[in-house]
Amino acid sequence: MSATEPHPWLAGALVPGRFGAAAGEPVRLGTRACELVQVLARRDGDAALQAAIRAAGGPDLPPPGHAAQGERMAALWTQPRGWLIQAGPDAGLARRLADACGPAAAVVEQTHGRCVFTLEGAHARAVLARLCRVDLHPRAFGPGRVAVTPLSEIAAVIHQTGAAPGFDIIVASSYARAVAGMLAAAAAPIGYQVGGDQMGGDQMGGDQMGGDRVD
Amino acid sequence: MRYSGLRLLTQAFAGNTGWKPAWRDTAPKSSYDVVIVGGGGHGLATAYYLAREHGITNVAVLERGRIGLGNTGRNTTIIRSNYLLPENHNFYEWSLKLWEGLEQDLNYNAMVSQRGVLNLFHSDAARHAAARRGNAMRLDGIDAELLDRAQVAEFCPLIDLDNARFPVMGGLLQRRGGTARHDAVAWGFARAADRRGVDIIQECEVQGIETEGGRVTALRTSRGRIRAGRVGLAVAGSTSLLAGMAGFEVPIESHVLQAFVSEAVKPLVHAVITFGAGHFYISQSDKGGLVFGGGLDGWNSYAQRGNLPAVEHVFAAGVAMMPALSRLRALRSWGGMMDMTPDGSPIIGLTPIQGLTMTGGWCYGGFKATPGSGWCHAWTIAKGEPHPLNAAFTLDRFRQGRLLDERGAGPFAWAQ
Amino acid sequence: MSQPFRTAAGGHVDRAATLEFRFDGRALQGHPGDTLASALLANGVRLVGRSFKLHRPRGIFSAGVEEPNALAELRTGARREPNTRMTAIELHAGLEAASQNRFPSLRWDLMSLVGLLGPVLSAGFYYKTFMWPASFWERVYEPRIRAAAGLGRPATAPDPDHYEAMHVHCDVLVVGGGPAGLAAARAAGAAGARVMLCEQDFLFGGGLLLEPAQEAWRAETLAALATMPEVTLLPRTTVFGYYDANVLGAVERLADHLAEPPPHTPRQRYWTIRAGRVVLATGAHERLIAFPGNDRPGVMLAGAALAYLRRFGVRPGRRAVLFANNDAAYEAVFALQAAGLAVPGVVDARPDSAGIAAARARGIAVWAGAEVCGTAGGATLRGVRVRHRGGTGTDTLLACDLLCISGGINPAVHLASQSGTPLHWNERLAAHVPGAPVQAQLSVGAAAGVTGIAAAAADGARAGGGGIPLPDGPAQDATVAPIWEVRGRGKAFVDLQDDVTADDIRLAHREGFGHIEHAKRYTTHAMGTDQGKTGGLVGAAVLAAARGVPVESVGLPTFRPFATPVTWGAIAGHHVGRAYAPERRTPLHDWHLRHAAEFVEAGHWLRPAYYPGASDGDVWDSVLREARAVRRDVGICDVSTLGKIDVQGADAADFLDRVYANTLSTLPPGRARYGLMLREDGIAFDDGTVARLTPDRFLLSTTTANAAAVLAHLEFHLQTAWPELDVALASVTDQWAAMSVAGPRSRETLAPLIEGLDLSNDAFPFMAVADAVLNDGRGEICPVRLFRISFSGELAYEVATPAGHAEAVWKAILRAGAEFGIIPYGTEALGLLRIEKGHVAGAELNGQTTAADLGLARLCKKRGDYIGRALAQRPGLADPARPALVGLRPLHRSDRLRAGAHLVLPGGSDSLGWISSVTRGVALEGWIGLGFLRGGLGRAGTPLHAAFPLLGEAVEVEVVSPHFFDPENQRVRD
Amino acid sequence: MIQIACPYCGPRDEAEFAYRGDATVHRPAEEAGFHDYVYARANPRGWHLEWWHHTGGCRAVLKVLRHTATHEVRAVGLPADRPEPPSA
Ligand SMILES: Cc1cc2nc3c(=O)[nH]c(=O)nc-3n(C[C@H](O)[C@H](O)[C@H](O)COP(=O)(O)OP(=O)(O)OC[C@H]3O[C@@H](n4cnc5c(N)ncnc54)[C@H](O)[C@@H]3O)c2cc1C
Ligand SMILES: NC(=O)c1ccc[n+]([C@@H]2O[C@H](COP(=O)([O-])OP(=O)(O)OC[C@H]3O[C@@H](n4cnc5c(N)ncnc54)[C@H](O)[C@@H]3O)[C@@H](O)[C@H]2O)c1
Ligand SMILES: Cc1cc2nc3c(=O)[nH]c(=O)nc-3n(C[C@H](O)[C@H](O)[C@H](O)COP(=O)(O)O)c2cc1C
Ligand SMILES: [Zn+2]
Repeated sequence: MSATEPHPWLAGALVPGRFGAAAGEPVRLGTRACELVQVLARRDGDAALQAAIRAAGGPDLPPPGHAAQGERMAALWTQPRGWLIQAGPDAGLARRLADACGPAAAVVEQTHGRCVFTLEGAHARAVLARLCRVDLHPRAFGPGRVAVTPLSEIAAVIHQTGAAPGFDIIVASSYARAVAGMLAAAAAPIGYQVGGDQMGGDQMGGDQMGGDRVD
Repeated sequence: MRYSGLRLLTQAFAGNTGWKPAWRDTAPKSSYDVVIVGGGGHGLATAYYLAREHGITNVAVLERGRIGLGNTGRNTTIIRSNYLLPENHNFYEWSLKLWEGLEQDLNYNAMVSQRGVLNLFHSDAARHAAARRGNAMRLDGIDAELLDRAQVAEFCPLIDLDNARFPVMGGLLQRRGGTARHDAVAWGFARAADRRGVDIIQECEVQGIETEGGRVTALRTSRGRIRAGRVGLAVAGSTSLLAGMAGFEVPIESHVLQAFVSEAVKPLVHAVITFGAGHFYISQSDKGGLVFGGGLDGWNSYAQRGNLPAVEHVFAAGVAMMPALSRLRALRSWGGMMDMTPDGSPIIGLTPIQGLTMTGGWCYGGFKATPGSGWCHAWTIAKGEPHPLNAAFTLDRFRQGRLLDERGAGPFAWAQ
Repeated sequence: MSQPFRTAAGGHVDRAATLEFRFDGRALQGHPGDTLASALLANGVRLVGRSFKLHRPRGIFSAGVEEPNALAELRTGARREPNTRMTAIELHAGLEAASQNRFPSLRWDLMSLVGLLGPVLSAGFYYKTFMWPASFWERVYEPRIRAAAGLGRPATAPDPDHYEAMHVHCDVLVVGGGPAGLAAARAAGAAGARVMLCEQDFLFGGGLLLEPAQEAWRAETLAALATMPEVTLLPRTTVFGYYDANVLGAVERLADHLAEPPPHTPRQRYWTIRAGRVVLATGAHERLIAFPGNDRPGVMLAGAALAYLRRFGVRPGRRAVLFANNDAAYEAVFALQAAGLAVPGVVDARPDSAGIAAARARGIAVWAGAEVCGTAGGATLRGVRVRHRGGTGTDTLLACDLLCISGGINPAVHLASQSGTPLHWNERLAAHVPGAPVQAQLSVGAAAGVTGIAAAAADGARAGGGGIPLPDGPAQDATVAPIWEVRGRGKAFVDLQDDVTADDIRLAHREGFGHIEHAKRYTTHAMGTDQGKTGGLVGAAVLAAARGVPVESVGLPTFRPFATPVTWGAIAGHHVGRAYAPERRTPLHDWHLRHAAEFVEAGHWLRPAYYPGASDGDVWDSVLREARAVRRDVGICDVSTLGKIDVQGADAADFLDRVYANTLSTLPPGRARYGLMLREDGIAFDDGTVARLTPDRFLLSTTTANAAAVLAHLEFHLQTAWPELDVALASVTDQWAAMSVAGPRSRETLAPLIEGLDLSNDAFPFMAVADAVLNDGRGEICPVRLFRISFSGELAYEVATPAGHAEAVWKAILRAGAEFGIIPYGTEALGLLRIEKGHVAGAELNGQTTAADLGLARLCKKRGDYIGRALAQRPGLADPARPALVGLRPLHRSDRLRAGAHLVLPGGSDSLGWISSVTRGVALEGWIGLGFLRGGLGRAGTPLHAAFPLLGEAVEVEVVSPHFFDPENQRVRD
Repeated sequence: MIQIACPYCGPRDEAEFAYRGDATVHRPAEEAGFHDYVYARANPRGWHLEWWHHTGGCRAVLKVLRHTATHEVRAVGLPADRPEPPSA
């Protein structure tokens, strides 16, 4: 998110440090600053949309359940003939895509409308299994895969970004605070690290849930 | 055989060997003046009131299985008349009045327990809706009280008034509401109807309805053909199927609703309490089990079982309303087939087929209607036209746009 | 001596460590590996509870989850838990347990006097009495019945522990970790499948735990399973329900074996398991035999006695008698004898068998073809009465303190049956076994009637794909010669927990309740916490005998979840407290918090209701202050929660004409219009504004509460009814923050901040829409979209900005408006202002009103189809007599109006309508309200009462136009 | 728990979907048809063609053939598909 501080909904919600169970390897929980644009192919617009994305440095638009990484942006399938295009912050993506697509697609800025959480580490899947109903086992899912599915009851896009494993979890901004709480609570029995390597001890900061604090 | 304390004692000393069947298990005759299809509470009550109020006793109740094992035997037993729309609260109030004298009337203890029904609300909007409802009831002479937080706390200390998400603002209480022992209602009506000469025929499934010139003449059943002057349908979740046999359509969908009972514990919840911020209601049976439920699973079903998502919602709402429930254990869950109408109100009255009447479309709430429905249905059968109490509950009100939508949820709750 | 009944060696308890615990306040000791029941038996405690109805003394009857008698209150205070089965409670240090359903003590229970009324308290007696006088039921009888019933006492404080949920998918779910389940899991795991193995016990092994000779195979198998990365072993995990599509629910007890859960550890975990295939290896439950006095403490299932001895190293008595009808049960008595118990006799219903011969060979006296017809003793067993079957001869008293009984075994078919699998009668076992499965499922081992460890393991291994080492061992002959009941004097129980006797079953039959489901409900047979696991079939058999039909034709009551009772909180999981429902916050939430807003919930959102000021005495002071600022100067309100839908496409205008009641295709770009949506049944659904940004792009707003429903409604129609339309829908609710800047000074406030847009009335008139830039003068340049729309009736602008800019824009406007006295206002003031203006909102759009009722009929298109048009014309909805929107004021201006009041003629009680919304006015004096009234404005001038009988109030009101304020709508256009 | 194999997303729990009822009725062109379209809905004990909206996922409205007594899902398609109930 450009201009002002990232994710005003999350101010104070995720405080750096290590929380939850102290033993074992924690998962790492964070957010990702990026631009997001929703593109929806309009009638007969599929080819033109694909061409526009490619011309803008994007990948071949991936099929359902998949993401694809292009030179300058990634595309995540989210709905029939609809994708979320993701690029680094301050890319001016929406304007560029709108210009490139013309009537081929509806181009809708969502940078401020979504919040991207990152979850990484050996136990990341175990954290997600507490919230997510789809099968994320390596035999069924993997890097480059996308699932559009609720996290608990909040609509989310789950994108496996790495084999470690690592996941991007994209939710509506207004729910970001609630999702931060859910992720923290789900990760507490395992232990989680927010931010860099500094150790925050066992105290709780912000209003993360699932630690000692009973919310 | 009349039941009394004395008879109980004398029988006890005689080793309880002198008791007679509560109702005769009869074989069908070839013809009846009136045949009621469905041996749930509504069908049995219809037969009883036909005999008692209208002197019509050449009556059979046909039940495909055993009586009382449909929704009558699987509901959460709440009785009340706290409805908003006058057509509804006047009907349910009449039903509640019948409940109030039912046991003496039937000589059967159905354990009608007027322990109070409290509906909580959590917002101004909900309080206003509750007030509108309570005032409507009071204007029609029905008891209702608006409780504030302190009164709610006193009425039921277990309620978490300060629920972190949906603090309680108050509640609408109907003290005359409560519960009744579901099975006993079926058995009591069966016994009382039987004593007035009604034939109760079990394991007799109606498989076809014969008509002649638009008039019902006979039923084809698993136990043979039975001629009938008049036929009343009281088959709840199976209404669409029976209407189909007679060749007309009803705006009813059959949905599954689950219910639950906890392990028995000492008295904990002394009234019927409903949560306003989620679908949940609870009471405690005299045996000690907490009987509770919530919303529909949300899809058509003829199976008497549901699935986990609805279970999760019910349990979460229960803990939200009463955090102490958390450590109790749920013992058993089951489902019932709800006859859902598009406006949430029942259909009691005539059908396009002459001589064929129906009572159905009970949605979540037909147990409390059992005596009232039977009474009105019997009237409609006997007189050939509805009583003023059920005059609004017509089948064609949807075509007419005369909807009785208490909640404003619109056609079929799942569409919301 | 501590633990006088503990053996010196053997079993799965760790004698090296001692655990202190308390039962009814008495300090006792046990070992790790014990259950509460085994530890009590080790200490010689035999009387552990009182029965449900008759308060008869009860002892430990089984060694597992099927226990009907030995129920305790566990822990204290907020963690108190009634009805826990002592036989399944893992002993931990400091465990506190208390017996229940007794007063004042277990040994001297006053309530046991009700036992004297025994014959009167027959099944269903309450249906026949307590009816006189009518008013006594609630006041006298019912409270006493309720107090006497119920077993333990529940906690009344909130649960201090927490719970979590887990979702999992697997190829093979194995339920039960006995020989069959272990073998199945190992074979499936070896084949590379993703396997889950759930075992409710804290140890894996099932029947293996009773066979020292099989310990090597058990250990080796567990070790092999532990090396398989795709095999998940879940001990202490009960699969409680088998649902559609091979989805099963399970609860894992993570901390019930500890005094309290360690930090960050949930007490229990609720698993939703989606399985490709399910192997049910749930074993079997031994069943009781009904005979007089079969409930006396000291009467125990034979398999349980063996379990106490072999698994727990506890002698369950000193002198043991066996009463059985099958050979498998003999193992128990042989083992007890070997452990030093006296065995004065074995009573077998059969004339002869291999077991009988083996017993005789061990020097045990056998009463063959005999039966136990009574028990002697007080609160514990002192002897049993034995007689020959069929004979009339006298009975013999055999002194003993332990009677092991076995009526055969019932395969644990609960889950199989729940999955839809039919049950078949198995003659050899005289029990039900699963038939052909309906879902991808298979029952193995004892659960399928395959008994004997080697056979069960082989059966399990086959189900898992085979190819693993198997245990060998003797075959087990579980064939029974059915004996269900021994008739005699005294109570013969078929349901120990609910005090249901064989006589009760016969009474039910005599009274016409002979169908199994009727008999169950009439007697409460099999309706206790154990759901009849040990006696259910016995009751059915007694019923069959009464009816004169074979047992199998009687059937069993339906098996339902929960296989064993499940903790309520486990299913609620994290959805408690704040997390009961997720919260939605606007990007300005923290600003509102810092400014002490009081929040109100709307469709998951938290919205500021008002901002209490330092000098405000009550809510109304704040609300009136905020509203006055808007009417007089300017105010700002966070309206980010309104739903926003971006609609694009060549057919967007056409589409909107179909979904809104009014015309939108004529809207020029750069303009907005009020829009009303109906449901297809003709009732008003939602309203909002529709702005046309470009010819083929619209932005809709919806009410906060209906945003999701409106989007779904649009998508549904687009995909199913009009797929040919070129329309794309995207929710942009979260992308855009929105704030309403309202009041006569709003233009002056905004103009200096806005670049690229002339805000003058001519350039940017009422209902105009345009994009611009807001420069806060401090270096923030924020993109904004301005809508000149008004809900308050004042000159107003809605300023939308990408949510990340919200706070900068909000603050810039506050600074710019400071000189005019700008203040933030919340939903309360918003409501006040809209009521004065006569705008309808949620209380009026309540799902029961039509466009005409709302006074919006003139908006609706006269031509062309749109959703709701056809059915709105039905006579009932088009009826002019329907209550229509009016304004209401108290005749005495100081009187208070209340929403929810009904409108009646003075002194009347016929409701002519109701009041939907009320407020105190700022433009008008006193209270005002909106309502619906039969006859509508036609009643202006007629005196009416607003009746609120709930509070005993009736206020005289006058009927006025709902547009109380500026009816010409001039101020919004200035 | 009913599992619906979304043609886009794969098998998903019923909890991800919003049920929308009878899929055999079609929004009529004529006014007279609206009563039946809204109120006269198939309610068979058996195979039922019904709408499930994948609101928790890809937002496609699916046409599902499901048995109302066994809850078995036999076919899942898009609105234009015409799955036939099994003859049995
Ligand atoms: C879980 C649940 C909770 C509920 N809670 C409440 C509550 O708290 N309060 C309340 O007021 N209501 C409640 N209800 C609703 C209430 O149970 C029903 O509305 C009411 O019991 C319906 O009674 P009935 O006699 O019409 O139906 P049923 O008792 O279902 O009787 C209909 C009978 O018709 C028989 N039948 C069907 N087809 C045929 C045929 N072809 N031939 C012969 N017989 C046939 C059936 O076998 C059945 O026995 C609840 C329902 C459920 C499922
Ligand atoms: N000697 C005895 O008394 C005795 C007792 C039990 C088993 N056995 C032997 O074992 C043979 C059978 O082996 P098996 O493996 O079929 O049965 P098993 O009884 O050995 O194992 C079944 C296991 O399933 C578990 N279980 C049952 N329901 C469950 C549920 N819903 N969730 C989780 N776990 C559940 C039980 O706790 C048990 O450990 C028997 O034939 C017998 O020879 C002997
Ligand atoms: C009000 C009420 C109380 C119940 N209490 C119990 C109970 O204490 N124990 C029990 O096992 N079942 C109880 N049940 C559930 C029944 O056993 C049974 O599951 C239910 O009537 C549905 O029938 P079915 O499961 O045979 O289909 C109760 C049911 C109702 C309606
Ligand atoms: Zn999908």
